[in-house]
Amino acid sequence: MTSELLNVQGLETQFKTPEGIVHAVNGVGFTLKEGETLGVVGESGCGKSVSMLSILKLIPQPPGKIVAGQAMFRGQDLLQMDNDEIRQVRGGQISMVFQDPMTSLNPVMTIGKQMAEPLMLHMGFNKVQARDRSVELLELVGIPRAADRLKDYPHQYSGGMRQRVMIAMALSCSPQILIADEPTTALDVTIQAQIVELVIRLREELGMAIIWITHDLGVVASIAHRVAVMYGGFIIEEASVKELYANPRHPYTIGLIGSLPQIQAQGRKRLYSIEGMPPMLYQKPRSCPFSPRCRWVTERCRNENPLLESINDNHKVACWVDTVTGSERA
Amino acid sequence: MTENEVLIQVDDLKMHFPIYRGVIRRQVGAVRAVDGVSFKIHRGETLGLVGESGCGKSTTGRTMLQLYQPTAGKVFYEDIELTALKNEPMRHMRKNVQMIFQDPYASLNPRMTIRDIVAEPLVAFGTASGKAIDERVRELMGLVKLDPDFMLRYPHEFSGGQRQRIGIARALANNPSFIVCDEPISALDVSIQAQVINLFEDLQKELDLTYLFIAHDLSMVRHISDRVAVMYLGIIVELADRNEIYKNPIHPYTKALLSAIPVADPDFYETHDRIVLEGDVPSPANPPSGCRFRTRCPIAESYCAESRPEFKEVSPGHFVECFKWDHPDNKRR
Amino acid sequence: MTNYIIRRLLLVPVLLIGVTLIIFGMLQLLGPVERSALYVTDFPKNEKQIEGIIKKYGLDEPFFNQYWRWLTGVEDPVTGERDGGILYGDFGYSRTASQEVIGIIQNRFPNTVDLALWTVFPMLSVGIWMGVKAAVNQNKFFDQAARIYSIIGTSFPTFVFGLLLLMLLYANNQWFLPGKMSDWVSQLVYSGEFKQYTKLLSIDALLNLRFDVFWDAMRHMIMPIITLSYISWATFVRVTRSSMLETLRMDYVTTARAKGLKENDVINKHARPNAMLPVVTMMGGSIVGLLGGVVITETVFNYPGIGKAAAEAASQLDVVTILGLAIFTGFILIISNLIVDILYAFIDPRVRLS
Amino acid sequence: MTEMTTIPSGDNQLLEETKSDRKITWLERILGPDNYRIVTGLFKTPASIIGFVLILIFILVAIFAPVIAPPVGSDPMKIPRDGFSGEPKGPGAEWKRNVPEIPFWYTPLTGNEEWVHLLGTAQGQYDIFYGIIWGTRTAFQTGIIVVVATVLIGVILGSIAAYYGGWVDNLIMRITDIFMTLPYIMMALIFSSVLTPILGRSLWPPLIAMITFGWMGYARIIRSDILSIKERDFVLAARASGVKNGRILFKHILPNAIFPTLVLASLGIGDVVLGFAALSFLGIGTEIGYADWGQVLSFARNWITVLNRYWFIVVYPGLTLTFFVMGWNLVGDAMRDVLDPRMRGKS
Repeated sequence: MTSELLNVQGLETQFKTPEGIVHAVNGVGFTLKEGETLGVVGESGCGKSVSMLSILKLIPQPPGKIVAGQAMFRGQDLLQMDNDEIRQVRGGQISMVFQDPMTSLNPVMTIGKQMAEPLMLHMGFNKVQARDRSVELLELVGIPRAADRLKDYPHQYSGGMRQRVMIAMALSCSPQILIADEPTTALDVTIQAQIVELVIRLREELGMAIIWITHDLGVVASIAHRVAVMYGGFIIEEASVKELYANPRHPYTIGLIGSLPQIQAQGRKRLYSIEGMPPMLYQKPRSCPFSPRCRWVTERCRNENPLLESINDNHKVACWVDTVTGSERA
Repeated sequence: MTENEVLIQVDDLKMHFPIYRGVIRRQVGAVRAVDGVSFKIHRGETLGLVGESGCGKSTTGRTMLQLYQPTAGKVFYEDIELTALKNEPMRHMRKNVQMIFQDPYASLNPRMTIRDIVAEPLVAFGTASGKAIDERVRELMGLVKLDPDFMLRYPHEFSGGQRQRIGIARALANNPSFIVCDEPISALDVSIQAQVINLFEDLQKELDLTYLFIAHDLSMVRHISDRVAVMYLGIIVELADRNEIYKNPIHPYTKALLSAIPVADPDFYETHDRIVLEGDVPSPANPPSGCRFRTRCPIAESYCAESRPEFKEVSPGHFVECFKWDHPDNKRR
Repeated sequence: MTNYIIRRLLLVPVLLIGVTLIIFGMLQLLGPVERSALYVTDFPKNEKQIEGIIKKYGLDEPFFNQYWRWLTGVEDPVTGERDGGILYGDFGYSRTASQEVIGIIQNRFPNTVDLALWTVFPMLSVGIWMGVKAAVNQNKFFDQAARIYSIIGTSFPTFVFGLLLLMLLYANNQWFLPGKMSDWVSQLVYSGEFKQYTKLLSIDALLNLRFDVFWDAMRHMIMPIITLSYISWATFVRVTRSSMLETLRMDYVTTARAKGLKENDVINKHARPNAMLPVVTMMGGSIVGLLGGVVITETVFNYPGIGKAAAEAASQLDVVTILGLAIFTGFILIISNLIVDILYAFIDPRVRLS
Repeated sequence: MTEMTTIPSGDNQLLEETKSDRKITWLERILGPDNYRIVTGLFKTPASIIGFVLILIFILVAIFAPVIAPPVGSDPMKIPRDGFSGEPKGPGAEWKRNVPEIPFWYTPLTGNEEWVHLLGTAQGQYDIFYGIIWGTRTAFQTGIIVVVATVLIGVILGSIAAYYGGWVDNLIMRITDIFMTLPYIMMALIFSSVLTPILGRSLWPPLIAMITFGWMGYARIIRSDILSIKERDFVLAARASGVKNGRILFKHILPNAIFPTLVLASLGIGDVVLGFAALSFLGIGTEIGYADWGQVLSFARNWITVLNRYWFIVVYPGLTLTFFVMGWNLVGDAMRDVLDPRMRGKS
């Protein structure tokens, strides 16, 4: 876990809607090291999926538009690449798994054909080689009778199985980065556990770096090395997983963790709750986007947006207030 | 209010939805969504009902309120048998038994104002009329912590969490004593879930409510419930006090389910191994013979396929449906 | 899928009975006297004779008796000859054309098929091509042009369009002609030296290697083909475009892009096959529209097909002929809808494998 | 979670703000969000605005027909004819017999003291200008009658099918399928030719025929909308609240289901007028000389070899009909975009 694989700086993405321009991502920056798993956590509409899709230029343009930023991957800026160049990266060096396994496979194409596509495209396999490799991959992700099942269509697979296929397909060209966009949200708890265990196992075997997008703080705790918390199109806190859960510093993170029921707790303790609701991003926030809901809020929070700053080696937070002491940061 | 007074009793409730197949749409079978569940709910308590999608938990709630015509079984409210009531008497019972729905976007009529939505149960029974309706609506909106001045607005002007509050206000209109909460928080964002859960708890204390709380999130259910029932493929496999079921789960499915819940604590995963169940849930149209769980059970034996185990009280208040509940195999894990 | 096909096949008799009931029901609005014309070649003026026919064929009997008789005809007790009975191909006698209705169908239907063949294939390929291209270039010039075309296309009445074509391409300079064939061709066709393999003039001309005949056939058909096509294109463009737009928003299209596929492959291999599914279901409807459309188009261009026969019979209130033609058209449509539905089942694996 | 102790207290007492500060207009309140989006969507594109303008012009022409073309004789719907000669006369030809009184706009606009055949005459000396102006009334009359009747039949049958389900639904939908199998124009043609000997030549045979074969689309739409609304949670919620069945149908299901049907129906007028004109073109329907666009156009059928000379019989009524239909289609196209299922639910 040494060298830096991906470095994203100042990413901004907007969407044009009938109601106005939605500023979905407003300056996101992070780095990803080799073999590392970064968890990206946030509620719906916080910009977590959009920022990761933007990196591969997969957001529909229009209505979406990447306004600013760079994403350095192996010395090249992904956002500056033309269509042909970015296509070489997609599915080859960086691949993705999506949220809903029921809709992310083509219903009128066999699993075998869909799996063969990236192999023939990026690895230069012929049909027979692609088929053999597909069987191996399906076996790797734990699909029984893999050779027979290549002829099947997606609707003949269960939800959990389809997500395994998606993972097998994403890993087929030995990518350096796997971006998983809420891959377990649509699945049941026991199936979710299967998928998480599978990804942990594959990570150890194949050594790729992972960006795992989710709204579930529990899933992230079990899989991530480092966690970035997003709110209102910004990363508002970033820390190693242990540090974050033991020592949350941003008022939003504190609230989010506090609002979860403690499964080990005795007796019934009232849940901590964050009042109000997430902002509608029709303007780019000029103040701290969390300030209307924050209990530590100061005058400064309402006028200036804090930047993500390090408070120790593995912890960054974007807040004007030191939530430990309750006083404003210098 | 006595602690042990039974408010709701469900006896061997079954709900089978017919499947029509073939050339002439003959009935070829049934989805056994609920296939014989029994439990009691005491006045003032919250019974949590958990399970994965398709296990029949929502169907159980809806069938209890006679929103579906049950295939078999009985449901009692106090000593009234709901399953025996005709349409009109059952409609009148709806003053006492109410429901809150999962999807706050789908459960409010988009063409009615909040006032009309909340007042609808009042109008249906003539509980209030004229000015009294407005007063009662204001009171209810205050109760769920919404600004009563918003009552002439339409549902789409509110957020998910607020809409869920409107749904709660509607359910409370006629002072019911029993409410089925059908996954009321699973469509909400994490930070909003806690707001709604706290509201449920406050209302229960204030209004002496009894809840059946249906959810797939075992940690939230444990937080709000007094007792928890775990469903799998149309049956209740285990039912116990909430601390008991967490500390001392007996059924292999409960164990796996508990172990599969993601815990927001990275240290937890250094000390705990997950029990990962193999395979998928079988189709409720064609459930396995004998024990429903045997196809995925790590300790299943051949005899598990032969007959269905008894739903047995293994210690006071702790019910389990498993042949091997005190078998050494089960204890080891 | 067997189940699906069997169910679909079982619908055929239901549709057949329904269609014949509707048409027979319309016939019943007329009095027995008018209906007696169904059974005789020379419509009698003698009242006694009419009464005899009404008695003989039970034209004043209850509805279902008559319906049954209409379907199966009456067997003459003496000669054993069957009179009437649409199930036996006897659609009655056409007063205005002075021949059996089945004869009209035999003469005219090949002409309509000839026209339809040359319309359907351009209609499908061009319409679908335009729709896909419009969706891929959403809101760009091609898309805007296609949408404007589709609005104008669906607004321009076929007969107005047809008359304008006649004005520009025929009345002005005789480039293209109304009717079916020139005199010299008709002499040739009926001379016996021209072999009628299919009875479709354009195809037979090609099979006989008579390209001059083929050119003559085309000169007569080109205006009706354009007229029938422009409106079908308009509908096909709209349906294909909106189906394609919907498909392009699907998750599996994003998946395909995330795999690194070329945009062309994303569209042609992933999006288009899925977008075609609703278009196939629409094909059944467009065949119905085509057969309805020929009534007007054939009339405008004086093209001797089955549609013109229907229009002529209708304007002279020749009910027998027109109902015969309606029944025949109904049969054709039921069969073609059946084919389209089965085709759909083969295309969509979710239906095929269930 | 050691820092939890420093959280300032304060609990669920706050009242939340509404979702956004966007102003909700009265129209949106009345129509509800979905329908409001449909209505406003209609006025957003230039195409649909052109459509509305076209429709408005035709409405004005229909209303002010007596001012634009003062009636001659007792029945204004009969096109005045200037003699009986077969040969059509071109635009601007002198008007000799049955000269109508001159309307106030005529002389100032044309500088002419005498009425002429503004757009020429058709065979039999029927004045084309009169046919077009008064034909606008025929168009609206037929359009409205057929649309109202087909919608009524469709909505009644579709609702019954959706509400009762089971064999009732099956029966009604199979009947719909059967009617759908038959080509519309051909069947309307056939049925009106059967009705003509019974009812005589008038508007009614084609109207009844078009109603008989025109209701199926509405029945299908309203049925599927009701079925999808019926499954929505708020209907179940109303039942769980103890609301009676009748109120559920009329307060919850129908208001949410019927709007798309009504909107589409109002735009069906264009298609109906097109169909009616086609029937008159084929010689079915009103008596010769009735003010009706299809009727005027049908005169052209006898002159196809010399249409280059008598172009005005085709061009004027043809373009009028085209613009009329296009007006409704432009609005309808915008409507289809707004009603498109993939747009639904997005606010």
